[in-house]
Amino acid sequence: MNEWLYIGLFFIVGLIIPVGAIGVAWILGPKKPNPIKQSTYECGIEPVGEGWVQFKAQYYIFALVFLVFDVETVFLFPWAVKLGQLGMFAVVEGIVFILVLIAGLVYTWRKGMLEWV
Amino acid sequence: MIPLSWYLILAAGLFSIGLFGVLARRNAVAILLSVELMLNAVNINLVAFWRYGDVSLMAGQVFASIVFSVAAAEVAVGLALVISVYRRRNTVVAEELDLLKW
Amino acid sequence: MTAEQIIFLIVGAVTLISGLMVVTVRNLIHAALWLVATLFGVAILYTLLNASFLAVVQVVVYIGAIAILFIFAVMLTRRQSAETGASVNTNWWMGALMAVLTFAGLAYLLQSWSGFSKQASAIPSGFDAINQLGDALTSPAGFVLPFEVASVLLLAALVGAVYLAFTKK
Amino acid sequence: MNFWNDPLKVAADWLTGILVGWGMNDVFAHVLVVFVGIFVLILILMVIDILLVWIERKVVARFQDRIGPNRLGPFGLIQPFADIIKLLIKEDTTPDGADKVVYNLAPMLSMMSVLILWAVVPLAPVMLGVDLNTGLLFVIAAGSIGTLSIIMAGWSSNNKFSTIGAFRQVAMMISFEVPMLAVMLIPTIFAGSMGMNAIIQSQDIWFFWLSPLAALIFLIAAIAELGRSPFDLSEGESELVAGFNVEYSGMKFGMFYAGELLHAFTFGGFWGILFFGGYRFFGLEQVSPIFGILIILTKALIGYWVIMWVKYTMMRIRIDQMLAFNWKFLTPVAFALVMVTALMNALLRGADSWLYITGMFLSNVIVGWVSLEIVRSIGKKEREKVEGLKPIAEAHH
Repeated sequence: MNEWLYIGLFFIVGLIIPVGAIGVAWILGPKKPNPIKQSTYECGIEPVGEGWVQFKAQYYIFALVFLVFDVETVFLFPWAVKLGQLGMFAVVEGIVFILVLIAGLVYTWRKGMLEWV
Repeated sequence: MIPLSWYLILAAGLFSIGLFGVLARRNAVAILLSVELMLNAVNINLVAFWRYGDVSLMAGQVFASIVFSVAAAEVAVGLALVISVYRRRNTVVAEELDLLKW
Repeated sequence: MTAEQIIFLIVGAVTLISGLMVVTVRNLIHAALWLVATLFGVAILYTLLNASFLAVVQVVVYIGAIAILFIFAVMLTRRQSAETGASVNTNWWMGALMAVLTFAGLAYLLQSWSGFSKQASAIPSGFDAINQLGDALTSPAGFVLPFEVASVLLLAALVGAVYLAFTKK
Repeated sequence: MNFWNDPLKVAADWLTGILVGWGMNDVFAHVLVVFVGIFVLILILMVIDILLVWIERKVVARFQDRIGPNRLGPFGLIQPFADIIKLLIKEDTTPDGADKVVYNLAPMLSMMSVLILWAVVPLAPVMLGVDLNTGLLFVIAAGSIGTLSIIMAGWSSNNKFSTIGAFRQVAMMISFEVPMLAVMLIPTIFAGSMGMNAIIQSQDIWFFWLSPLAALIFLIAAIAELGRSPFDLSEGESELVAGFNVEYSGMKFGMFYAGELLHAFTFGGFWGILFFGGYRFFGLEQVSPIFGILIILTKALIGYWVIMWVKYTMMRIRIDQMLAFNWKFLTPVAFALVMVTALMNALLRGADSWLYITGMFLSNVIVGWVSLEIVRSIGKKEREKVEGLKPIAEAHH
C-alpha cells in the first residue's frame, strides 16, 4: 500500500510538470487566432469532409491478435516468477499454454489475416 | 480502515450503472462498454472478498484473473459480431437488428 | 476518517461518475475514454486492496488492449456523419428503473449479511501475492485446469472473432 | 549513516527534521519530503531531457557528416535552452473542430507516461525509487497510457494525417508489445522476480550473456515502441507530414518531442537494467550510491546511443513489412525462446554455474540460428517461385 502511495505521488508530479509547462507557455504566448490559422492542416489544400474517416479492418485484426496475446502473456508472469522453485510439471504446463497461444497465431496466419492487403 | 461494505456498495453501484447501459443504450458498441462495467464490478467484489477473507487462499485473485480473460474474449467476439453485422446491415443500432423478431 | 478512507471516497466517486458518463455520453470515443477513467479508478481500488499484480494487469489489459480495441471498433463502424438519433432507446426509463431496483435489492441483501461491515485483517509479513498466485496457477492442487482452459478460451475467441468478422461474404 | 553512503536519506532526514521542527505533523512532513524528492528527481530528468535534445542533434550531425549546433555557448550547449524559450513564447493553436479537452489532455498524458517510468528505476543500491514487485509489468502499464495518449492526440485533432498516423503508430506499438512482454519473461525466469532491484541483484553475471537473443529482441521491440526509425512510419514525412502530432504547436508539441527523447533514454536504461546489470559495475556501486547513479546513467546513455545509431543508419520500412516482421518472425521467435529458456532452466538448475551459462548461451545461439535458417529457406523458396516465373515473362517480349 505504502509503495503505491509513492507511485500515486509520481503520477501527480508527473502530471503537474507538463501541465505547468503548457500553462506557462499559454500565459507567455500570444493569442491571435484567425480562421486560416485555426483551419485543419492538410498541406495547404482545403480539407474535405471531417478528419474522422472510416478505417481499414486490418487494424482491428492486429488489435485482436494483440489483445489475446497480451492477456495470456501477462498471466505467464506469475508462472515465470515461480518457475525456479517448481518442477518439470510446471515447465510443461507453461509450454502447453504457450503452444495453445501459438496455435491461435498459426490459425490467423493460415487464414491470411496477417497479410496487409 | 475501510470496511468491506464500502467496496460491496461501490461494486453494486457500478454493476447497476452497467446494467442501465446494457438495457438503455441503442448502440451495440455502447452496450459492450456497459458489459465491461458490470464485469469490473464483479471483479472488485472478487478481489475484496479475497482481501477480507483468508489472504493465503488465492481463489479470489485467480477468479479475478479468469474474469480478465473472459472479458477479453467477450470483447473480441462481441466487437467482431458488431463489425460483422455492420458490414452486412450497415448499422450498429441494436434495435434495428430485428431479423429474428418473427 | 483516515487518509485511506478519504482516498477511497475520492477514487470511488470518480469511478462511479465516469461509469455514469460511459453509459450516458453520446460520442462513443468519449464513452470509451470515460471507460478508461473508470477502469483506472478500479485499478486504484485494487492497490487499496493490496492486489498490486491485478492492479497492474488491469491497466495493461483493460487500458492497453481492451480500450484500444473499442476505439478501433468505433472507428471501423461509424457512419459518414456523426451519430444521429437518441443515444438511449425509448424504454430507457425501464432500464433505469431496473438498475435502481437491482441496486436497492443488492444493498438490502448485503446489509442483512453478517459479514457486511467486516474489517480487513493485516497482511502477514513476508506474504508475496505474486508468488502465491504463481503457486496457485501451477500446482496440480491449485488452479491448473482453469489456467489452461483460459488459454483455450482465448484461442476460441480469437478463432471465432477472426472467422466472424472477416470471412468474405 | 553519513552523506557519502546514503545522500538521499541524509537529505530527507534533514528536511523532515526541519519541517517537524516547525510543528508539522510527522506523516504529513514525510509525504511532503517525498513529494519534494520526486519533484526534484523529475526536474533533473527534464534537464537531462533538454540536454538529450543537444546530444541527439550533435550525434545526428556527426552521422551525417555535419557539425550540428555550434553557435550558442561552447559546442552549442545553450541551443536547446534557446529552443525551450522559443517553445514557451510561441502561439498555441487549436484547430477548428478539434475535441478541445482530449486534444489538450493528450500531450500531458504522453509526458506523464514517460515520467512515471522513473518511479521504478533503481538508481543505486540504496536509492531504489519504489521497489515494486511488479516492476516489469508497471513499465508495460505506463506504455499503455502512452499508447492511449497517442490515439487521443490523433483522433482529437480532426485531421486525416494525424488520425492515420495515430492508427499506424498504435498498431505498431501494440504489435511490438507482444515480443517485448515475451522477452521480459526471460529475466523474470532468471531472477525469480519481477522487481527491478531483484533483477539487478541476481545479475552476478549479466543476463546478456545468458540470453543475448532476448536482449536483441528487447532492443528491437523497444525501438518500435518508441516509434523511431526504422519503425517511424507513423511520422512518414513524405506521406503523413508528421504523424499524430501534425496539429500540435508550441509547448504541446514540445511535450510530445521531449517525451519521445526521454522515452528513448529511459528504454536505454531499462535495457541496461534487464540485461547489463543496472547500477552494478564490478562492485563500484558499493563504494557510494553516487557511483551507482553515474553507472546507470552511463548505461542508459549507451543504450540511447545504440538506439540513435540504429535510427540514423536504417531506412524506414513499410507498414506491411513492419507487421509481418513482428507477427511472422519476432513473436514466434520470442515465444520459442521463452519455451527453450524455461526448459533449459529446469534441466540445468542443479548444474555448475559455468555449465548453466554455457548451456543458456548456446541454446540462445541455436534458437537464433534455427529461426534464421527457417527464414532463409522460406525466402529461398519464395525467390525460386518468383524466378521460376521469369521465362514466361520474357516469352512475351
